[in-house]
Amino acid sequence: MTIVITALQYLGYVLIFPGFLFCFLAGMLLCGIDRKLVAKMQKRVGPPILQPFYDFFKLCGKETIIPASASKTTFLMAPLVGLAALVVIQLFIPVFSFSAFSGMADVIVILYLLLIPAMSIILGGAASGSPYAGVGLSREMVTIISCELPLVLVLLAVAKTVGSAMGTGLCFSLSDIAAYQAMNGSLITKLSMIPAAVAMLLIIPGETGNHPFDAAEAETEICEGLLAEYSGAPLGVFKLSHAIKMLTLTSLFVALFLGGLGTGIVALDGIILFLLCVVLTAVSISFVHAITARLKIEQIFKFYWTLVTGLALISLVLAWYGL
Amino acid sequence: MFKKLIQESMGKSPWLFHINAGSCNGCDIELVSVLTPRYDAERLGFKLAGSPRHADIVVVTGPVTKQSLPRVLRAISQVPEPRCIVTMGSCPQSGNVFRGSYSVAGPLSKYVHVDVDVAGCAPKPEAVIDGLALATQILKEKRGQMK
Amino acid sequence: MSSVMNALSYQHFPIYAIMVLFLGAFLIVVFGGNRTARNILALLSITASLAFILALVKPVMWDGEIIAYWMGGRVPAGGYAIGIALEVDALSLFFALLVSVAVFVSGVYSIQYMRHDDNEREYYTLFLMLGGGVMGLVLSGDLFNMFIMVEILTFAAVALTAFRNTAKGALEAAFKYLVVGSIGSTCILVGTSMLYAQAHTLNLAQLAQVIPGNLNTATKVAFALLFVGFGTKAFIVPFHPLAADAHGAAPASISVMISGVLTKSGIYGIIRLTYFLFQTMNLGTMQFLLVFIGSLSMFVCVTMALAQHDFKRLLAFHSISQIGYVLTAVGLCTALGVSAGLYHAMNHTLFKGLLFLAAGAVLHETGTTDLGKLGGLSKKMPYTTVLFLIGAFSISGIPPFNGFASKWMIYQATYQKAVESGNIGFLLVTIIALVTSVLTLASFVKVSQSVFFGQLPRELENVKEVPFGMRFAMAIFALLCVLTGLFPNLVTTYITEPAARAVFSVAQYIGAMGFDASGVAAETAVSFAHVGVWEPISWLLILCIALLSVTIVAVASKYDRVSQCSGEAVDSKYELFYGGEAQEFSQVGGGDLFWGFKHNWRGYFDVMHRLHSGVVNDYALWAVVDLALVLLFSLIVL
Amino acid sequence: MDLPFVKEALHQLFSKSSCAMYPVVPSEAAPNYRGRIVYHPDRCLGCGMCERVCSGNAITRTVEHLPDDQGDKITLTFNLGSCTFCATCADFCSSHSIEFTGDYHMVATKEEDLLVSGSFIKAPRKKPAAPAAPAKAEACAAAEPAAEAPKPREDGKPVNDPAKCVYCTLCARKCPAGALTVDRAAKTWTLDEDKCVACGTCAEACPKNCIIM
Repeated sequence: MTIVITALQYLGYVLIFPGFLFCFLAGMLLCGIDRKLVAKMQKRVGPPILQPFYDFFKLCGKETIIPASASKTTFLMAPLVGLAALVVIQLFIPVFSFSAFSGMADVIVILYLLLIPAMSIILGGAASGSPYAGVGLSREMVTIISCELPLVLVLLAVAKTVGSAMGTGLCFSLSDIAAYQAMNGSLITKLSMIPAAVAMLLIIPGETGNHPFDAAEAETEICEGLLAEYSGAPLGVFKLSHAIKMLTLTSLFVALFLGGLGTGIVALDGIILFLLCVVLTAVSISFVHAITARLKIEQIFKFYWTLVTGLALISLVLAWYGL
Repeated sequence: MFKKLIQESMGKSPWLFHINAGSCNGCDIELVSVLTPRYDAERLGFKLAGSPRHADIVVVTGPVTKQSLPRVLRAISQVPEPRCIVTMGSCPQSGNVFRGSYSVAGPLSKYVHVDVDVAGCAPKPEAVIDGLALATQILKEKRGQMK
Repeated sequence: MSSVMNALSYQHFPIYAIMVLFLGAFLIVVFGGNRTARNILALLSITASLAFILALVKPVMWDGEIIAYWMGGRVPAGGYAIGIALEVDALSLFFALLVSVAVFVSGVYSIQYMRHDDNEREYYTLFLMLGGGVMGLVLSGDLFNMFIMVEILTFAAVALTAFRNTAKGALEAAFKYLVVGSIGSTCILVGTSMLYAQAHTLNLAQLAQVIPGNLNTATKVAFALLFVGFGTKAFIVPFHPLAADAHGAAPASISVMISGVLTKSGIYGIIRLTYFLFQTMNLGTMQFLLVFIGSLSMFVCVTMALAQHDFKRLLAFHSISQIGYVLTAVGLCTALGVSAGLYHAMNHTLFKGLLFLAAGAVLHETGTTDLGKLGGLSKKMPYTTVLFLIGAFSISGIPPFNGFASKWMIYQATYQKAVESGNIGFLLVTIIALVTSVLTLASFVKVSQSVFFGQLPRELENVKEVPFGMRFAMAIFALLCVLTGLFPNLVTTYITEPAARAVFSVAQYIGAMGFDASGVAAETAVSFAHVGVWEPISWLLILCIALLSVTIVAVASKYDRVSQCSGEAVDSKYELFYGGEAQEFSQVGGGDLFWGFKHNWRGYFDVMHRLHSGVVNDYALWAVVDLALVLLFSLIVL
Repeated sequence: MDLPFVKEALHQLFSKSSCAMYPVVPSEAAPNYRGRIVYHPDRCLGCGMCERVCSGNAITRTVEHLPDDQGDKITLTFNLGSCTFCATCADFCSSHSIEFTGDYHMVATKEEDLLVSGSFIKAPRKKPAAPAAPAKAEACAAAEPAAEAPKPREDGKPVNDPAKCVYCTLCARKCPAGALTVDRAAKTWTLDEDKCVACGTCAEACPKNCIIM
């Protein structure tokens, strides 16, 4: 009996909070708020906040065309795998002190799990056989490479800071990081973590593929790149994945740097998390979107491997010497 | 209920795919100006899509030259149903000043069913918005007819 | 009766495992005229070898017994080992396990793969000799036998590299391999004889007892010679260009052997040399040497791989890159590090074998491995594509495949080492390892795009899926990749930890042979505490639930109601969206796929391009320079 | 790195949008905007000048002979779907019967919706030698000399054929030297011979081909 209840509880985690339903609603709202904010900053009215929902449902009602040169299974399954993988990552990220499954993976694992959605979109695009997807794939991959180095440095800096404070040397576990912050306040208050937090803020749009780091999906140049051949529901799932990715990365930021703000009540924590995600999205995605033009792919690479890596490196060195 | 939701959404997020079939760029500029802060079609859900596979509404400008005709038809055929074809400006409707040229294959309505014509040379952005709104209504009807 | 029982005692299994391979080679020369006989003989000998090794797992690995076997019962007399000895501890057995699995799968694959080649008899003879050579090397208990085996395997490998001598570059590759391989073998021979002159013994255990306390210039020189010699076998930087040529030219089943087995013999030699014979690994400088060379191999080779436009050459560079991981992890001299390194060595054998077999399958069906000429094979070869993707995900370290588990342990180990030693340099190694991993992913994305996805060239319209035998061989590797990735705890507990523990049990190693181990520090306390958290099974379970629910929702909302091309009818609706120009095939060049990355690194790539001249003289020079540097290093720091 | 829009983005976040909110707030076209064509058939002379000057071939003029000498029914159709809205027709229209309005809303689902047309009946021209009308014989006789086709002048200057002329004033407008004066009300056509340079523009411009050089 208890097993059944536990199973139902975990199923609830997966399906409702912080799983699918939360991801779907929060991610889509986040995406809508982002679009609204960008429009505001560009002196526009902007779409309604529910616009991503409309887009998603509309795409569900469209015909799905499979190109003759595509491999059908990969083409259709890739979006679903990507979506499922993203939701699982979201499950692994603690919501302040509440963590459904966060005891099962640490930050390095998260780093690698984040590659699965990216791989799913890459393979899906490649499976369509479109030459535009070929170009998009190359750019997507270079963007991933660009973001990887600074992200690694940020994660190592956090691990080192928490680890040396807890006396274990290093600490990769997300739940330990959350527990540490719950006791000692947010990590962002530490001097050594400020450059890392800034670097992380700059990494978020790159990882999600948002403007100006969206060379991989440049709709005006390479016809949305990897998504060029997708239509209908699979495209909608990719758009949904993109929205959830924004949520995932911002909540990863919250888990890494803004922990300890929770109240202990799960429902309230969820709302606080969402609000923090909105603020982070506003700063790191919308604001950056509004003030920049799209970068070329080699500029993206240069930007991440010089400026952002530099910031993260400063943070790591500061953390190393215990500041 | 889900069907209703889809149909409602269909009217709220039409994505455009713009085909320049030999246009002088006048209409193209006006179409882009629809998306500028002044007119901001995005608040109605309009968005320029990069690929015909993503589009709901195909906007054709230009007199449909012989070079572009197969590509135009190809791109239109790749738009998933339900779709709506809008001709923008006088050229695709009749050929306008290019009518009778050896290189013009238009008008477009000879080859595909055109849903909405937006006249003007080039049409005012408001007229484009009107035309797209009309196209969106047609789109919704078409969605309703789909099984 | 008792003699039969005695002969069946597992004490004899190591020599059986070696001898069945050599016996098979001999019998194939004699009776191999008939294809069926040849295949049966080859399969029998590789299966027998695998069975013998598997039978040894329980006593040696799990019970911790060290088998000391004196050939012909010639036990040491007067304190000096005269006879030929085999000594099998968990480390030897670990490598023997890799060898026997790789030989087995490669042999199964060869039956279909080599069907259309001439001289199949010679192929199997050389193949089994190569396998037997590596098996003998890792199970051998004395240094001179190791040299003999190195010679056997080197020449078998050279001959097999040139096996398809009608192919472009095969003879050239074999010649390069021969030249530099001979330099390496000579180094081992000279080093061995110098050690013999100093220690008056060739037995590994006895050398390990005698040498560490009595280091002099001669032994230091011998160390450098042996190190470079085994380095040549492992193809670590600066010997990596040879691997590229050799893999590119050799049949795929031999590439599996060279990359999965032969390089491991080099790693095994280096471990034996540094941890056992000289016991120098507790020196920070020795750790630096290994970690430095490892990191260099890791990074240089992955960037070289990114620039390749031949499937097998690309895999070859990755092979060395992964060996770099292994060497780095082993060089950390921590329990976690060695365990991680061995784990990665095992995974490398599995996934690189799988990838080479996939490359072979593509070559078998299309006749080319040029990335620029391939494309869109996923529709024609679906099984190969799936198997290749499993291999690609494994090597790129995508969870939950095995590459992730071992790489993740390597990151943990390097970072832990950095924290424990307070040396920020090890942190750099962690970062290099992580970046290398994502670059690996990038180059496999390139392969999957250029070979299996993308557009199908018209010349490849008639390509078919490979025969079942080849798919079966690949499936074995793929299954092992998935299993070792899903159960990292079981793998570490039952396979790599005993082997890693053996690395730190020098005293037992010496004692098992009957020598006095009192001068050697006893087994270091080995702690395998994992720093990180990763439960692949739970993850997979949650992923499955998530995927299931997504799929149910998707299917319920008519996600699968799609329109697709029916029959042969050509409809522009189902064609790709692009200009519709006359040429049917437009593809981003395989070599230049990651332009954005390479543009920023063009200085580096220019230098690399110039260094890898492809001239054998240069590579020989590199070998000599490397030898000189290691010599200098060992003279200074030892 | 140059980020010139940081301040603006922040400022605009909290300021009112510059959006015109078109469908909700109706929008007037700018003055002199050339939108939908309004055709006034009651003013039209049916000269066909507009049709000739139209670059987009948007104007079609159909003439329908009505039975019983009721005259001609002249229909002008303006296809907005072919129009460049250059207003040349309006410029050339001597009777101001073509008008461009500020109505830009030209959206249609059918091509027919984009047609603007109008027709009028032109009274039948009085036949010069109409035996059935003796009451007008004198008038005819008075006009008789003029009804003769005029001879070309020897000095190359234009001569008007009053029988054909509708006094549309186009020649006067076109005359680069200002030598022609046409009074529509009085139906007079006068040439200032001192000013005339005999360039032939009037003859080319004449929609009725009634000027002979």
